[in-house]
Amino acid sequence: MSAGWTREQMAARAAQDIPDGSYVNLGIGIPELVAKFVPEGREFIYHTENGMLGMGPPPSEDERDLDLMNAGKKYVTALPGAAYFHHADSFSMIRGGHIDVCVLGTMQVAANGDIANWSTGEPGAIPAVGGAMDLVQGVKNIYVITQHTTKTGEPKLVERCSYPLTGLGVVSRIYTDLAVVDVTARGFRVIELAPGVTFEEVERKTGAPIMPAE
Amino acid sequence: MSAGWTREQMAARAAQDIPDGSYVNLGIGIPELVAKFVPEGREFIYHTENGMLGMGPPPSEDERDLDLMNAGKKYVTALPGAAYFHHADSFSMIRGGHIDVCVLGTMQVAANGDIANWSTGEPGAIPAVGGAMDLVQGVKNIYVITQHTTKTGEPKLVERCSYPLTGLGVVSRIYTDLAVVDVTARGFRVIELAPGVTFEEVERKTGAPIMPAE
Amino acid sequence: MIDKRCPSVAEAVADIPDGATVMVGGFGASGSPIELIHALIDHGARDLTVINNNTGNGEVGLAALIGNGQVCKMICSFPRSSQSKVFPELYKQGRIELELVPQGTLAERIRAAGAGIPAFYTPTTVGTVLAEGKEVREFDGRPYVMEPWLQADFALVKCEMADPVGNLTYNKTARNFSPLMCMAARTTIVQARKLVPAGGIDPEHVVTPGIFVNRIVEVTDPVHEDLLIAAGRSYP
Amino acid sequence: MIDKRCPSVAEAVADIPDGATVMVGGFGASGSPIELIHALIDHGARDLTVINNNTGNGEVGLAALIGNGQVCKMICSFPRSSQSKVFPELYKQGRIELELVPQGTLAERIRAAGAGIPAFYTPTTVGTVLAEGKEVREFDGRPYVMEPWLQADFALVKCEMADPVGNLTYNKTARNFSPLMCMAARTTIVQARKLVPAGGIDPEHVVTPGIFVNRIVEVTDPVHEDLLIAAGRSYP
Repeated sequence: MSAGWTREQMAARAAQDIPDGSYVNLGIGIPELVAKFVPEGREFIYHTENGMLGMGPPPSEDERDLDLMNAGKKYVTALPGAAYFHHADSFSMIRGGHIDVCVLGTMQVAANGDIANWSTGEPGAIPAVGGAMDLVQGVKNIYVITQHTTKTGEPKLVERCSYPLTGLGVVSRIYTDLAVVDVTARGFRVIELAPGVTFEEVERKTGAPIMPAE
Repeated sequence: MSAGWTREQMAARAAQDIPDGSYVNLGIGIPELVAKFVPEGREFIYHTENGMLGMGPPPSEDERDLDLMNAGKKYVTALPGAAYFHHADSFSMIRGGHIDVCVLGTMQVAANGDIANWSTGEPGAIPAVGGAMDLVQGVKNIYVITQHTTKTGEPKLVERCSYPLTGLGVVSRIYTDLAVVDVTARGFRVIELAPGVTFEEVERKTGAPIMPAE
Repeated sequence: MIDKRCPSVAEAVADIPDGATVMVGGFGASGSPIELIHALIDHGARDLTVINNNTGNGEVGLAALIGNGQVCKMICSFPRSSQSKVFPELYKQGRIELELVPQGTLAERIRAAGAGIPAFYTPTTVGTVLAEGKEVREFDGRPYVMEPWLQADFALVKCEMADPVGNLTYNKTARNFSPLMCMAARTTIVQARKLVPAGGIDPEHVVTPGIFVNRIVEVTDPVHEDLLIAAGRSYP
Repeated sequence: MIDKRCPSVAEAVADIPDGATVMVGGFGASGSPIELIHALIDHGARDLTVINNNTGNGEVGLAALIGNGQVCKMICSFPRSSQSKVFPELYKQGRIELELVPQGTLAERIRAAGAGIPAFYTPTTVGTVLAEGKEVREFDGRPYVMEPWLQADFALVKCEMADPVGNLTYNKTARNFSPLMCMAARTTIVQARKLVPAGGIDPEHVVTPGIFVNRIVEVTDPVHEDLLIAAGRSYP
């Protein structure tokens, strides 16, 4: 069994698909790594839900401003050309279709593009949704970065999500440690395999029918 | 027949009823004169629909800024503490009930508080509504300043408006050249007569039942 | 670096097709993007639906665009003024359509388009002829009218300062509808009195964030409608 | 001159009654009006419904208000975080109610209240459990959920600069929900790091116009939630 792509490689692979000049919102976790792998000659402008465009990398200890954080509540910086705005304007950018790409982590993605990444639905668990449902409905292209399976080996790419949905039919592309997978009108289709990974391995670890690359 | 109040006196009388610190929007015409008669010891903050709070008096020729005008498209000034904002924020102030008083001119006011001040409804006339319908629905207190009758002697205070309505049941007080009139649950009631004007004259010139001052 | 600058007003408007819906910033003369409008006259696109608070004044700017026969429909709140002759004449001849929208509803419908809100409820126009044919619904016992968003293909906007990323500031009450129109149009074209480098506008002072802007043309000494009219000018 | 200054945080919150609905600005620690919240703890009003994006962290600020048993219901988008223990415990014990609202819908519902819009349609939550029981309606073939405005009796907000008229600026991403909450509350109470005279804020740079503000208290050296938590502090 191959190791497939690392977290960094998954992020780098996703970055390849984002055009120059895109307005990008990165989810917490592996998606955040995309910012480290912007291809040569391209520039992305980062949006954070809590009211900023032009977000830059984390600050050094002494340039830290306690009032300058991202939606993950981590300290960040502002690049030249940045802008601050309030939450209604920030989500107008999201809901109004002004953000080009959102890269999200997930618990499950279904073959019809449904995504479940906000709640396990366990009784007693405290539900917390944040901006996830706004992002999946509003952003033009929803990309997902995720391990192909859970830690216990369960597929995360499934026929139907068993967890409560975040949004219906919204995901267009998935970057896993094993492959790049498109959500097509006829279901999952591999468009690229990680080095050393076979289509059969991907198929075995996917919880829904999946088509090979053409 | 008495001369009643002049335009200036009507405006000054209206100004008496506006509490200190009020946020005020003044319509075009006689209402604009209210700003000249702010009672001693009071301050009003003027809102103009086209995006400004803290509007000041007209500028001298050499302090004129072509980009600083009011909703009547007249040049104005900005007082210390002024703020500029866009049209959606400006009408949020109106629709959201943040403006305390709006003083408007009118063609007709009805005994139930209906107002008609935007269109004669003549066929072929070009309709133009501006912010009138937003103001009458949104501002907390709608005051009207108007001559008691038209130039041809027709009553402007009527049982039912014959012109197309601007808003229903919104006017609370009317300042005419003859009297100050409240719109009550039981119809018009005079609360003050202009010097030398009799209740009978007011009654004769009003197109609906009207009650005398108590 | 991302750079949305465009070399001329002519190039900035060159792809506006016949039949487009075009939002035009400004309230009366204040904030009217005269140079962009005149470029649109030179360009010649026809059958335009134009959204503006008014219908222009004199025979320059928006009034000239209408007078040149390029506009088939106006969506506005106040289509007449002491100095507007062009629209009223065409309207009386039945040669131009009018959708009359109260000013606050016009602003909110434009914002809604930019914010991805397809419809909302407002108390404005309840019980009036302007509510005829519209859905009325009660909330907490008070009636409200449902209004749809108002989208556009293009917005033409005048601003004070711009950076190459598209961040904008405005001058005083010339701001009016422009920030909303930037949000609502598929392609937003801006004329800026002053172009500054990225970082030249304090991020706290940005009124329109660059995400809402597609093209920026520097017009350092813009003409003002009021002065053109006072000088008796017409266009073309 | 109009002067909305108030001598102390204690006096500023003194009339908040039991059962009030209170919006609290801030996103996580950023922009949280800690001094006003602590004054509300001292004041002791109970059975509060609190609207904030989160539920506080550690045992200071909003978390301390909740921990002190003063809050019967939270309306928020994200009620847990690595450092939030107080709300989760009470919630699991069934001692506090939760209304979960997606972040963008929360912002828009607050804005709607301030703007006099009783309801609007949004694509957010369509097809999810959070849309259950809500009206769904199609516009142009796409389904949207109807959401009502979200009003409040009071808003507690932290800003950077204020003038006596109530014009406000904010600091960076500490802005977040605060300008919206100022619009939506019947009484808006602000703590300002710096008070300047009227005219001390450029009218072009005002983020919250004074009309949305009722009381201003200067708190020149506000504590920051992150630093209090790092220092292991609790309140009271």
